[in-house]
Amino acid sequence: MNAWLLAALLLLPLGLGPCVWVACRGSAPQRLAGANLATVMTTVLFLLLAQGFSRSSYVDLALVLAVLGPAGTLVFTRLLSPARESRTSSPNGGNTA
Amino acid sequence: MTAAQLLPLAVAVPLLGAVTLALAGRLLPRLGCDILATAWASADVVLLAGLWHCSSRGTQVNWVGAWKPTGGEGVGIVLVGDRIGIGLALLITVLILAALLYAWRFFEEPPAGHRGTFPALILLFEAGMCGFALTGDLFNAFVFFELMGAVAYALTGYHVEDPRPLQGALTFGVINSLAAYCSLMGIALLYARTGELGMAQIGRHLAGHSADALIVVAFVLVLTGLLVKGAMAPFHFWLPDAHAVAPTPVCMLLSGVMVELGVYGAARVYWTLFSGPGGIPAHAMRDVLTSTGVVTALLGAVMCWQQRHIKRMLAFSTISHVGLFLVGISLLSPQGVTGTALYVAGHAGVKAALFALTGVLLDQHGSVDEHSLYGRARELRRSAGIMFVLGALALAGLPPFGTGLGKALTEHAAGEFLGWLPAVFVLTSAITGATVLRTAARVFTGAGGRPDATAGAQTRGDHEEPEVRDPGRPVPAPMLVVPALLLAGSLVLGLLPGPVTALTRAGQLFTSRAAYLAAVGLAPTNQPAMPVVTPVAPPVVWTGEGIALGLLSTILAAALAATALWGPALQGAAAHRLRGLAAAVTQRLVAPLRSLHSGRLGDNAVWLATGVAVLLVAFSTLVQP
Amino acid sequence: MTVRHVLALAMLVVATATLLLSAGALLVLPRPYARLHALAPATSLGAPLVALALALDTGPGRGAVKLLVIGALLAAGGPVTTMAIGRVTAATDNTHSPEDAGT
Amino acid sequence: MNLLGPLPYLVAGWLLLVGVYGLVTSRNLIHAVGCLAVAQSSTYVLLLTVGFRRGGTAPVYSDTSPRSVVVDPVVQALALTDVVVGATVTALLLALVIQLHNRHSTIDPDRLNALRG
Amino acid sequence: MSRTARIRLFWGAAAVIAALYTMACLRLPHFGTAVHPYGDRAVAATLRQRTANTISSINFDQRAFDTLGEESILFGAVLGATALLRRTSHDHNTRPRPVRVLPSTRLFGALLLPVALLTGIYIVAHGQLSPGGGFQGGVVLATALHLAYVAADYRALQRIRPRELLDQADAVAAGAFTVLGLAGLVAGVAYLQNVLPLGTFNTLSSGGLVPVINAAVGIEVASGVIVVLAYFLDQTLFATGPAGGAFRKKAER
Amino acid sequence: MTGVATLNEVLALLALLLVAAVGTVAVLTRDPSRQAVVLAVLGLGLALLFTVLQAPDVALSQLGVGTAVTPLLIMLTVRRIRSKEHQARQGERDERGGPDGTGANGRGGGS
Repeated sequence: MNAWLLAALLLLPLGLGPCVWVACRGSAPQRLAGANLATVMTTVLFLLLAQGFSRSSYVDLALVLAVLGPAGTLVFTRLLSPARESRTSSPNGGNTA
Repeated sequence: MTAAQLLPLAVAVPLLGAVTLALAGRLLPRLGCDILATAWASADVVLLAGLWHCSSRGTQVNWVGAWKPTGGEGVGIVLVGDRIGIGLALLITVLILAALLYAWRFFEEPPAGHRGTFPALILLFEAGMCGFALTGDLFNAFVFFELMGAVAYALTGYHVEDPRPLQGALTFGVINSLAAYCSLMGIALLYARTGELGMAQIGRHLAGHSADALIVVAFVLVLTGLLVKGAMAPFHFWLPDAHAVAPTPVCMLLSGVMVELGVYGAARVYWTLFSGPGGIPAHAMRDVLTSTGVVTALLGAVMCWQQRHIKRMLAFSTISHVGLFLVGISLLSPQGVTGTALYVAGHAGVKAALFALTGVLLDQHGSVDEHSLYGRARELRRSAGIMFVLGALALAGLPPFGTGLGKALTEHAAGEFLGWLPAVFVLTSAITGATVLRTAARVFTGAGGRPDATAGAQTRGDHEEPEVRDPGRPVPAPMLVVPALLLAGSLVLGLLPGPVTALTRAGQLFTSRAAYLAAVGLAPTNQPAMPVVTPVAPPVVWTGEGIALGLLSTILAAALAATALWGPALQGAAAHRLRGLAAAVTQRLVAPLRSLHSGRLGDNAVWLATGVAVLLVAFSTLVQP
Repeated sequence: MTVRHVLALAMLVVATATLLLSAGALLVLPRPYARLHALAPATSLGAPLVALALALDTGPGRGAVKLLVIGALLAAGGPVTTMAIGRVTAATDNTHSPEDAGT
Repeated sequence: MNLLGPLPYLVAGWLLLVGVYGLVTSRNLIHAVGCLAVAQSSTYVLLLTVGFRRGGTAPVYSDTSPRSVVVDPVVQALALTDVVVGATVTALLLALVIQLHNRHSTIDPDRLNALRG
Repeated sequence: MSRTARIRLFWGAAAVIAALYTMACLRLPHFGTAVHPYGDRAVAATLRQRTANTISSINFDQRAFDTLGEESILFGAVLGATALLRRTSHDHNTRPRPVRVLPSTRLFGALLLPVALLTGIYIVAHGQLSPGGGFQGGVVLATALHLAYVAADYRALQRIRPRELLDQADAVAAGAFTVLGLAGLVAGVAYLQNVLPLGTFNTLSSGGLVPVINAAVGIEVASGVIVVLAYFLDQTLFATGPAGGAFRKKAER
Repeated sequence: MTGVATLNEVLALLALLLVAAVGTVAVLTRDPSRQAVVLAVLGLGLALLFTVLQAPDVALSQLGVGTAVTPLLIMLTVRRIRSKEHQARQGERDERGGPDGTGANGRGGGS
């Protein structure tokens, strides 16, 4: 039997499932916590699948997600935060170049 | 270098043109961009005209990338240039050239530093349509379908100052994309069954199975995308919303040829994939699509009559005519195809000319509303007015216009299938012609009583954003020359015997599955590479019957228009009773029909689903496994 | 089966347990802000440990380096994203009614 | 042995219908564009499940023998094209939504009624 | 049509579609079938073309015409965004204000940016060998650049984003694909024929025309996505047009 | 090898169910910014499914498009529309929230 695939089999429903559940409930910022952990779980799953299928080239998927995942989350946090960049700026917005 | 090798250039030349325009847009002035775009479009016209000439020697086949199959099994994409396909591509390029010429100095405000954007998009549109017309691969057809779709959404919403084009473009985009995804589902199902993507290869593989639920579902799904593009009821709701609001040159292309490509695609897919054993039986295809076409034609005509927004009126007239084209195709006879091909070509010229003339009205008076323009365009009656009337008569099927000849030929073929079908042709072309005639009379001469400005359709055509903001200027020459040339082209099509002869043979080739399979190298080995198509009976250009029916629909159109103009003023008890009857019919039948055209995205989507369901039920009951 | 592989397997078991614990905590913890704490074990311990286990299993080479880079990225990204999410949660929950404090 | 039966294909159909349901009931054009993306994901799922081969692996031979059992690469190429198409259509439609809101100040499709009848 | 009527009609249609689609699915080959004639032929052709990644071979060689259409769609989307999100005289600009970003985010973004760029280039360059290729790598490259926006602010992104150049690069790369196709015609063979030497299997230079087209696609996708995102970012962060309401006549210039 | 093949199919089953569920939730989530998060998760699920179906190339582009570009575009659009609505001081839109039922439109709308 293949320990890596077994771990993936365990993590897909029991690890990713709760993250998806949280990502589907509550306000957008609250969902982000679930989505973020889902990204991490998926990265791990990609790694496990690559090893389980003995295809080292699948590791590229994990690499790309490890790069894109945090970037995506940060973009979300930036765009969900109360408007500060447009004209309706907060009082403490500076004006330096 | 053979002609077949040049087939991919029909796509590559406009693509290259789009790239150069996108690049040159920041360097060249407006005029330079216009000249460059016209040059590229002309190059493609010349190329396609050459290919059309060569296609008289037989179907041109090109395996892109030289991935020629061995033993009928290959991995590449094939381009098939038979006469219908190349002819359609030629029509596309000619209309593109016309639209680009018409649009010379048309837009006041190109995006800063991107002066070439509009012509570049038009050229991309051309590439998509030509690719769709020429490809012999199902997935490749989807790709070009999406290319023309995506570009068309952007072009429709080009006037970002006005919310209506944006709304129309959005509905257009969502519904057509959804339909395209339905088609792709169908393609995937066919791939699962046959393991092939080439149209001819799929058709050959289907012969090994019986027609079952899978075939029906796959066929309907593939057909959905094409019929939505072809605006068949009940898939037509997006069309008036999009065509009424797009910039005029884009309207010319959308109504002139893009919608017709949907019908062409449906015909191509049916004949190549499903007309053989294991496909969809001819009687099922004939019954379902003929009724769809008739319903669409009548509905389009009724809705057209109700409009006062001239562009929207022309859009409904397109729906009506496309319904007739579908009837012509679904007769499944070579004569039907020949007639329809000619009808499409003639209609493209006339409809593009009418849109172009509407653009002149918009340019001069800032309105496309029949009622508010009442009598205001008198000074244009010797130029635009005469052409508008000619266009209306051509739309009604007046001999010797190409539309008249196409209508006569299709009508004749339809009459051989069902005796009452020619009546539908006469009636719908009379109504659409009458509507345009009514408009022309009101707008250019102020005929009839002043229409009640508050009555009529919910969509008015005044308060349009003028496309060029220069109120005092005279009509630019291209805006009158282009419609004149288009109308002349339509006239020539009906007068010369050449196109009919060419299309008669083309129709035979198009409906011959064996000829298509042989052309792409899938003929059984013991047969000659190109089966000899039985000699064609010398084409009869104009028959007495055709001329009579053409004149009948024209007279009917004139009578209807006159009734609309002067009927309300008639005195007498009979006239009074008739008016009451007309009002009752409008109230009971037409008003609910019009309220269905709500322009809402959700309604559009639900009609799409309903249409798919109806087609599924119809075909599954007719196809007995 | 060499010692290396056994070690890799052991790390895999520990990592999987950590990840599952994190996921469970995400479900169980009631308040949105507290939920963020559930992310820490997964990103800081679980995920890098999996990468390490795989690297160990693969043996030295370019593949292992790539795996370690992924592990490092995950470990670094975790706290940063958690803090950013925390800030957004705080900002939006303060400016609006605390209606969803109990979800 | 057939573990899953027609389930994978049915999931694709489900996604398409759910996406259409979203479009039918949508009250917000951005949401509608999202639903269109869901509907499109059905095509990816159908294409790739159709091309799956039991026990197969990806036909990418940088780290495996050219003799290994592989799944169908053609559908993957098609799905790849489809993904690109989906992204571009989404971008174009969202651009239209932005401009529509600029001019119309609503993005409720049922309140856009400039085009009727 | 009322909302209730609409939804009822949908349920009716959906029931019919679902029933017939299910019947169709039962007639399909079962999931995981071993019969894939076209796939098998494509794999054989790929090995003959000495391209390790079959999907890249299909996309850029065997069915390159599809990809030509696909890249044209992308090009069209860029042009479409240029046209649709153009600045009209309605819009007046405001300057975006700098944003305070968490120091950890700033540091992480600065560190991740080069890694992401490298990853993107790696994915593009190995397109014909390992999973990935021009499209995937291009998207990673485009996203990588936007880390600058996340980590610092929009001005930082503007500084490192040569927008005019990218706009042209997009067009040039789209044109390059078309022209590479013409190379076959000029050489006297078919359009888009793979005329370059095929090289050694499983090396960076293998596959003839495949890596070249792949690189062109990578450039086009990366620059195209950046340009489209730039138009969206401009709309979001800069332009404040009319506050809505009925559309207005354009003011005289 | 049959063990791996069976495991592979079980994984495919799980991923398919995940995708179907998340896709449904994405449609039922009416608030666009919440939907964007769900769509990002749907992208992840699809990428996972594609990997299990042995299509790493498609999974890679799905990661790029589904988890990065599409949610970013949607969020930019949402942000644009919110800032305009904030400007116009229009609190008239009465959208209902997702399956959780909380109206959510004003959230994050302004400072």
